[in-house]
Amino acid sequence: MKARQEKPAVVKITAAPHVRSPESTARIMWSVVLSLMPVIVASIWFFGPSALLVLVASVAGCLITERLFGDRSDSLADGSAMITGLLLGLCLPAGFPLWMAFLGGVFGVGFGKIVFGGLGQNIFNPALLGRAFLQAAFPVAITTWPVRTADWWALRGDNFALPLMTASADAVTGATPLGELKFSDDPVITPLLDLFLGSISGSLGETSALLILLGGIYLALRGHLNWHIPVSILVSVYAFSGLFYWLGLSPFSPGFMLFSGGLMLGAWYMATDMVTSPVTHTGCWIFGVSIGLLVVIIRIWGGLPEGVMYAILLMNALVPFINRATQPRKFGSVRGKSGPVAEKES
Amino acid sequence: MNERPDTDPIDVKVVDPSQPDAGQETPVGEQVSTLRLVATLAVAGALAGLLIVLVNLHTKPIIDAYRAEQLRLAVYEVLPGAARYRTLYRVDDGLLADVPEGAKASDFRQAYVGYDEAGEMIGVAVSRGESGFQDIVLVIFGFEPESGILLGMKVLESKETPGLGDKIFKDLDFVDQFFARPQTPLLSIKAGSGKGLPGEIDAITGATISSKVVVSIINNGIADWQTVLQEGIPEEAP
Amino acid sequence: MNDQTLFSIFFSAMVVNNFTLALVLGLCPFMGVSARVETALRMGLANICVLVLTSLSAWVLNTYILENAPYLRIISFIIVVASLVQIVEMVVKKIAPVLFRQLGIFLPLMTTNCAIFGLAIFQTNRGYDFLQGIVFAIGAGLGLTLALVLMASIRETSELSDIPAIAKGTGLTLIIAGSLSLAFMGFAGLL
Amino acid sequence: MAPRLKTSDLPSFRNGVHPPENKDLTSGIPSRRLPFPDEIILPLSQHIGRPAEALVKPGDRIERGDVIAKASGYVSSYVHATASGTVKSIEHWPHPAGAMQPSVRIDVDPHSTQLQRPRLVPHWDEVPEEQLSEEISKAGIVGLGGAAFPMHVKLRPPADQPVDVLMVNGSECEPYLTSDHRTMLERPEHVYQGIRIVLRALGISRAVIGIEVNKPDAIEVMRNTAPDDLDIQVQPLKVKYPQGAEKMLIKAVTGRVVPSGKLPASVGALVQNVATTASVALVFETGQPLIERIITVSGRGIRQPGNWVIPFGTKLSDVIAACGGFTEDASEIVFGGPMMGQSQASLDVPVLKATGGILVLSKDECKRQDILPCIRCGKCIDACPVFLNPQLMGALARVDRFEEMAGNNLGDCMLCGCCSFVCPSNIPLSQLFAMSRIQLSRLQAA
Amino acid sequence: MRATTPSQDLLRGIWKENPVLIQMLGLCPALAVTNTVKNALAMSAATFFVLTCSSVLISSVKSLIPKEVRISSYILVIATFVTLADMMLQAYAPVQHKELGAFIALIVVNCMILGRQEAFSSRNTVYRSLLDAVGVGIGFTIALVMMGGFREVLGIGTFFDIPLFGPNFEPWVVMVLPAGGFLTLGFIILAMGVFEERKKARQAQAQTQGDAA
Repeated sequence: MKARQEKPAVVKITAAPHVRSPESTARIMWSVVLSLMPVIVASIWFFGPSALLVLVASVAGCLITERLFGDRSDSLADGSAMITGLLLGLCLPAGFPLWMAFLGGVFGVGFGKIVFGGLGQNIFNPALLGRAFLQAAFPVAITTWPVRTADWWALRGDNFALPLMTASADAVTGATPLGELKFSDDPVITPLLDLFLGSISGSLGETSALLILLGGIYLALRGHLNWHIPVSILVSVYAFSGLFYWLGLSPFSPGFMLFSGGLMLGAWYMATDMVTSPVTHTGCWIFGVSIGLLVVIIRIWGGLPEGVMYAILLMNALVPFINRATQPRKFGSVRGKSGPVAEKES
Repeated sequence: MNERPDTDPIDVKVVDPSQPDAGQETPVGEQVSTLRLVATLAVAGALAGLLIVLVNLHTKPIIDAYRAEQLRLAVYEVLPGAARYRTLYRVDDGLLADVPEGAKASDFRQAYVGYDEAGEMIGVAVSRGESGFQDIVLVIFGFEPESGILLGMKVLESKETPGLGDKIFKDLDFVDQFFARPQTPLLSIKAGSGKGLPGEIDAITGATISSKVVVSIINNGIADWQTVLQEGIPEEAP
Repeated sequence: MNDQTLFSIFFSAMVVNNFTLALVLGLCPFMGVSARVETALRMGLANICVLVLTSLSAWVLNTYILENAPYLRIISFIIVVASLVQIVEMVVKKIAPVLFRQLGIFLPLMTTNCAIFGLAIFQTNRGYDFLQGIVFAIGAGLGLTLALVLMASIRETSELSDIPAIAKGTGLTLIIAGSLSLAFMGFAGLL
Repeated sequence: MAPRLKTSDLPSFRNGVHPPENKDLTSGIPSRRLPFPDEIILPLSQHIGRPAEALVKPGDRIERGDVIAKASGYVSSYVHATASGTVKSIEHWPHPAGAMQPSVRIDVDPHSTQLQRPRLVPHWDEVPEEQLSEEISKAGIVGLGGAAFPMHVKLRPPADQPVDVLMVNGSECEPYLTSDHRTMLERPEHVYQGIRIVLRALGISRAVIGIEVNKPDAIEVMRNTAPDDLDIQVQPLKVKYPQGAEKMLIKAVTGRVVPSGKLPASVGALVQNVATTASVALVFETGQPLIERIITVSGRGIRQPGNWVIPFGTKLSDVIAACGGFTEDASEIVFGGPMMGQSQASLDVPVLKATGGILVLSKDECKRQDILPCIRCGKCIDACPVFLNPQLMGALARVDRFEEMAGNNLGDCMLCGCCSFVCPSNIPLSQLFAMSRIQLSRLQAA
Repeated sequence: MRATTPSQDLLRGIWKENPVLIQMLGLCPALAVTNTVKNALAMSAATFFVLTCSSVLISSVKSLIPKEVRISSYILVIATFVTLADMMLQAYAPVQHKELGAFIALIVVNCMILGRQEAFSSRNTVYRSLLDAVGVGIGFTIALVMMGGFREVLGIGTFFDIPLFGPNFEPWVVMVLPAGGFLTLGFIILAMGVFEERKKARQAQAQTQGDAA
């Protein structure tokens, strides 16, 4: 017999399983950031340096809040605060005062995430909550959509308004295609191709449906987003808006509905936030179809031109309930007998 | 005293008349007669009613006077140049100068006919409410029954978003558009996109719905009242 | 006089002007009884019953008794609400003792639930007729139930999270309520 | 090697995961016999059920194959000497399951030929069926798939649940492990003989061998050597973990769903591992009880991975030494497969009957990141082969709400590790569930 | 009952057992009408009036009320005073009355008031009940004015109608909306939580130091 071998220097004692899939939360988050890059570049291409400034401000708001109040000292490394910042920035108009964008980030991460216990524990999508706060707080500034100007370098509005102060209204503004069709008595209908490619006014991320679609499909292929959600949202928006259009109740054609406003960004990037969407596939379908219906209702009959944000937030609130209702039925459960019990009866 | 009191609201405000709490001084078993219970409540109720009626007697005239004053101010505001006005009641699509026997004034919709110094009729003011962005928007406006010319408008009640929808009464540029507009129906358009038509009202940026509601109230209100008014306004009692 | 359609009254009371999230009424049960979904649901349903009865009684009072004494409204309404709650309690106890035990102390608590009293006042101020009042009560009750159940399911989920010590309890509940209220603003302008 | 079969429209079960297989490290290496060590440690508890009762005392001379401990009840098993020598002591010794367990220490006689005592072998075809299971019990045969359930218990299904099909589990879904694979390649006749005996013991005639298609050569060998006199079907299966779990295998092959909390017999099926059936054949061929098996020694932390025939009781250190020792970056030693196996802290632990593999994983193979909070991605729900909600149960476990976990079917969890495997936040879900079960039983006992 | 001194009766409700911030009672008015300091003050004044009058009245006639009907009697008393407050406000402060709207009537269901009657006035002397009511009333006022101030400053840019930031101020409209009410109170409670935690940490530190010595 050979001499007894020494134990290796580091012997790990861990529980099974001893191998893990290469997937990691941080990796998922950072690939979302990566997939957003084309959209970000496009928004800067369309709206000039203002777009970059707004994005930087909202990202800074999120990152600083996360760093100061987050429960883990390395919580910036998981990339979730970065995503929140980017997504928030993408649903703001280019000429938005930077202090407001920063405030939105602080609110979204602080009240939307950290109060709930940080990563993975929030109920509402932090970026959308920040956006909803800004919409409620500064309704005029957030609906001031600058139009493209010839001079790429010019600022598209008053980005540098002093904190707490209002933006001086000297920007050249235009209505978004949705707002135009909804509130104008003599609307100009934006061609679908423009909506698809992004040569329209709107928030930074509302511009190019094509790029968002590409980023979303990339994520879906890599398994970093649940494709059930965007697909069910888009199908449901198309179906419901088609129905109402056909019934003559709505001025929006289904195609227009699909590619205008924040629907693409919302469906592919906001609603699919894993933390705030249901955990089961059945739940995801219910979630997606309901978002679609709410979007159509708010767009057609609501007081605001856009309803994606509210539709997603409302359904976020329902997610715990959906999760309760769509528990998987255990293997070999006898038909007719009760499946898993979500919570103990009080 | 040092510990934080129980913050659970349930514990603090349990109100259960059927289960008297054991800490009460009255020993259990000693039944109070039903008569006394009823008497206590009756006395308390009577005293309460008395007190309220007394105070009401005192405050009612003040409140009524204030209301009348508010209404008077509103009518004079939407009927510029009016010196006095009288109230008409709409009963079954006709107008009466007085409330029918046995009915209450508040059961009927009212129109206020305004007259100038010379006793000439200037126009009629009516109020109307419709659903706005948040809740009902109540507007009083004056117009000439024959021509349909809008004389003036005032928002009486609105819960529209502060800082945005509330501009329908706070933004004087918007309000001023509703004085002496020759053409009705009005049309709400996006500010700056006007084509020079006389009925155009520039909507408030960001509060398109609220602006549209005001316009809609006036258009519908004039349509609603014009025929009734054109039937004839009852003569003024001497 | 009020010429709103029944649907618009119903829908407005339920979501657009949700009693809890937009009018800030009925907060005591909202904060206190929203820890478990089952309880919240039962509380909501009990509320609907009492609201409908209140609406009915308030309409009767307004139309036949108080027409010349509006200044006695507050006192009569509160007496009506208090007695109603008492009666409902007794009826439930007699007919469905199981349900009574489940509702426990929540029934008597309804006396000081401002949503119920508020309903009577609003209905009077807006001049709803009999049918409008009932529809208003059902809408408001469903809205109340919706808010309660949403809050309860969110709180059940959050119970499993590492809520920071300072936010445990009321702080978090208020923030959730604020967020829900923000989300419900999306319904503004519907109708 | 035969080409891999097409995987589409192969039978399987819902959910499950695809861990990297890493079987090619050892699948082509024929099994060799490990030299007999100086010392053998035989724990009295190598199976599910009550520990065996020792029949020897220190100083006794024993031969290979002798009974050294007898079953102490119905659900218990015999233990045999796996090498000739002298009983040194009966004492507590490190056990692969963690705690110290009473074990028989045997000083192996370095001069012995290690032949077993000659023994009368009952002819399998002539003894009554009940005696077959009696013999199997006396040979100490337990399930070699990992659970080590005494085999004779399985051979006597309840009267109201007659078994109509024997499933032979050759799927070997755990990554790295190739011992079943090698058994099928090298000893197909033993596998079939064992099947024959088990079928007779059960009084039925139908058997299905399920083999994952990543072992095309095994499928081919089994098909080619299938005896004509038996109703045997070799069924290729989709490669998916945990294909080898009893309920998953039954679902895949027959479409029958074993009700929650019930045994496979309730749907008329009985599952045996290929290695177990092969060892049954030996009992009736040479009289050799269960004293050794093929064990895969693999992983990138060992210098010479391979398949070895190892007598039970051989200490881990001896196995490692025979395989060339550790590499520089060896970091974790696991008994069993990487998905459900148990890591070992001591090199003194002996190899047991159920030890199908010994893995020495390098740092890269068992790389783990820090545990992050759950992001409710739902991947664990998609992975769970018994359709539980690991996400919810994990959250409940974190706040010690064990009773609610029981309400969410904690009892149905097989601890297969699929949820832990897929979790992007590296939450040790199956470990939490195992711990919660212990906590729960304490609560219920209290 | 715990034995308390008169000063404790008075001070207790102001901070340590603040009805809104600590006990979470009377939240509806605290959230609904505190969009400006003026409204908050008007609401507090009306509540203060009702609370004090009811407490004094009930503690003085408590021996006359049989316990079976005590809740009904309290409600009757409170409703009476609320009606009085309603009518007086309408007569003498019509603008505030319109701003507060139905919430004046809703004082009657403010559980804080009924709670004080049940928990204190019905078992204590007139003098102590008065002190208690005044204390709780002041506590309520402080909480409401705090809310109102916070919301008015950010939401309108004024404090008690005095502009603070000049004409270019961008109001945070959300603060005067219901959502802002929830968030403001939530924020105040979080801030108090931070304060409380710090205090606790300091005490713990002092404790360990004391132990070490």
